[in-house]
Amino acid sequence: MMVLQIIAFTLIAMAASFVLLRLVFGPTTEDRIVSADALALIATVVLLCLSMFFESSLYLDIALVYSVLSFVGIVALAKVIESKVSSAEKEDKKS
Amino acid sequence: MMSIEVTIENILYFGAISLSLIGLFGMMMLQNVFRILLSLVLLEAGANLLLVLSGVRIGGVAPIITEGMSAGVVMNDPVPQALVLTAIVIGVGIQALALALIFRVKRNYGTLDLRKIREKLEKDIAVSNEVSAPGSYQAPEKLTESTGANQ
Amino acid sequence: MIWVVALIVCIMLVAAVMVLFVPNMIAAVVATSVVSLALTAIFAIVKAPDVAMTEAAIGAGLGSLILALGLKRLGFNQTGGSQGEEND
Amino acid sequence: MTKYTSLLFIAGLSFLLFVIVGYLPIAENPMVAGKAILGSAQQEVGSANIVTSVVLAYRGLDTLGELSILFAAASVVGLLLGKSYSTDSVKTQKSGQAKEYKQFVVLKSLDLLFPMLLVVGMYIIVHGHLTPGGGFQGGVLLAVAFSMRSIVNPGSDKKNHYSITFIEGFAGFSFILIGVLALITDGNFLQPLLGKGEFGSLWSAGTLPLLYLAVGLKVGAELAGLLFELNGEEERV
Repeated sequence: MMVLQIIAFTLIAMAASFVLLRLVFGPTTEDRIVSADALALIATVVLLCLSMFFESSLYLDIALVYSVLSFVGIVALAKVIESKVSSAEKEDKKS
Repeated sequence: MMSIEVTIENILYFGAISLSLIGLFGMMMLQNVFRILLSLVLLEAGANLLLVLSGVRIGGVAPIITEGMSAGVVMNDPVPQALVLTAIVIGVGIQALALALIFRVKRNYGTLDLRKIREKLEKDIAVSNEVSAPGSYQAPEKLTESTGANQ
Repeated sequence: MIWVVALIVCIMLVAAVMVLFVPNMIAAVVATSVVSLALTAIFAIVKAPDVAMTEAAIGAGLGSLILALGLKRLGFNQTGGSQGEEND
Repeated sequence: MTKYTSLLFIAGLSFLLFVIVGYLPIAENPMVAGKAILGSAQQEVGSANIVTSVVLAYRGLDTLGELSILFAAASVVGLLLGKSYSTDSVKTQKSGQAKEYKQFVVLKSLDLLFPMLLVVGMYIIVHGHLTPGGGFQGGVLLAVAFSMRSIVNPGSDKKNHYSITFIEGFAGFSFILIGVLALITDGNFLQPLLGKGEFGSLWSAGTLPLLYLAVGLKVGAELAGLLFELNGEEERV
């Protein structure tokens, strides 16, 4: 069990650090939003792993709620980007 | 000289205090109103984390009674958790209220910079009191320039 | 376990510093939601599942939703980013 | 000058906080109230989740105060933003229908997500006294479920504000009504009634599930109204 825990958390840590690099140094806003989405997925996996290693099913509900609501937050942020694009189109038509 | 061990609790306390201080720094030093709201969110989160950490016990489990639980098991303190549960929900109400106030500020003054807002506010007060615009003790030259240009 | 906690605290602090100093405002809101994400994991690690679920629902979901609506309405999405990168 | 004063204040506060935490009994605090609650909650309240019994039974009056604070915040937001919200709803109605074809994928996936959000939200609310969760978290899920479609496509919402107001008032009234019934029959405000039931089953812990249902409906209606208000037209300068 201990070996499994170490392997799982090492893989998760590697994934999280790569995504974090893209979040901090991402040149465009879209990169950052996609990396936040990926981090939300990784956090869901972390919560599921914690539920496995604590041997308690109470933590599964947190992962459920988190995964559902992170989707909603990312959709709202994507709407901001989309209205940015549409307002750019409008200004192009004006000029 | 106190020696500090690196334990999970110490790392978490360090993170909580640093988060609160980062939020406080943002609230005191930044000039954009929206970013001050984001700093307020950080400060709130740090305070909540500090409060939850005060109820953690070594080897404690979650304060939920499950079926196969033995009698002598140690549980975390439920009272700070209930307090923080309340505080987070109130925090989102405060966040929405602050956002509504920021909308009104943007509609009335057209900017989110705190210095420009203060300048325009002082000018408005002076105009409504029918006196000449006052000189600020912080930047007198700049203020008189801007008011002179408008007259 | 201690390295996991250290990594999560690192992510949280990096995102918190990023909230204050990143020039783009949308990225600042994204970083706020990342702070909430790390807090959710920390609350789950210290065995406070109720608080973790509240933070997941309100901090990560509804908070970023409200802040994104605010961004849209305040016009930080305008082209050129001149308004969004107003000095701070 | 102000900047240096602020920096000095932050440095002093950080020093103070770190020193105070260094002297705290970390992870071994005495928990005077917590121990008493942990010892007697199972017999007195009968809820498996002890945080729920603290929130609704031992500190139920505080939860009522919190609900009133949330109500005050929501109504002040409505007061500040109400005008622009009511005028632009007719204007965007047509453009919203035209936009529907553009956002086909997002809207269809939200339609698929809607029943899932409702089921998860009701599950979280109803099982609040057995598993983590409860009225606040489930209420957020319900609010998001009902307001997400109008956030993605601002012209398409029907804006039935009346039913939201009705649900909110009804939930708040029933919360207070349960408390007053307990006051009449048992002598204490918000005392759990109806017997404890079998420990760990869905119908246990007296009136706590009903109270959490009221809290969930009220929080959901308030936050949905808040999201509708905030989702207005862009501020023109």
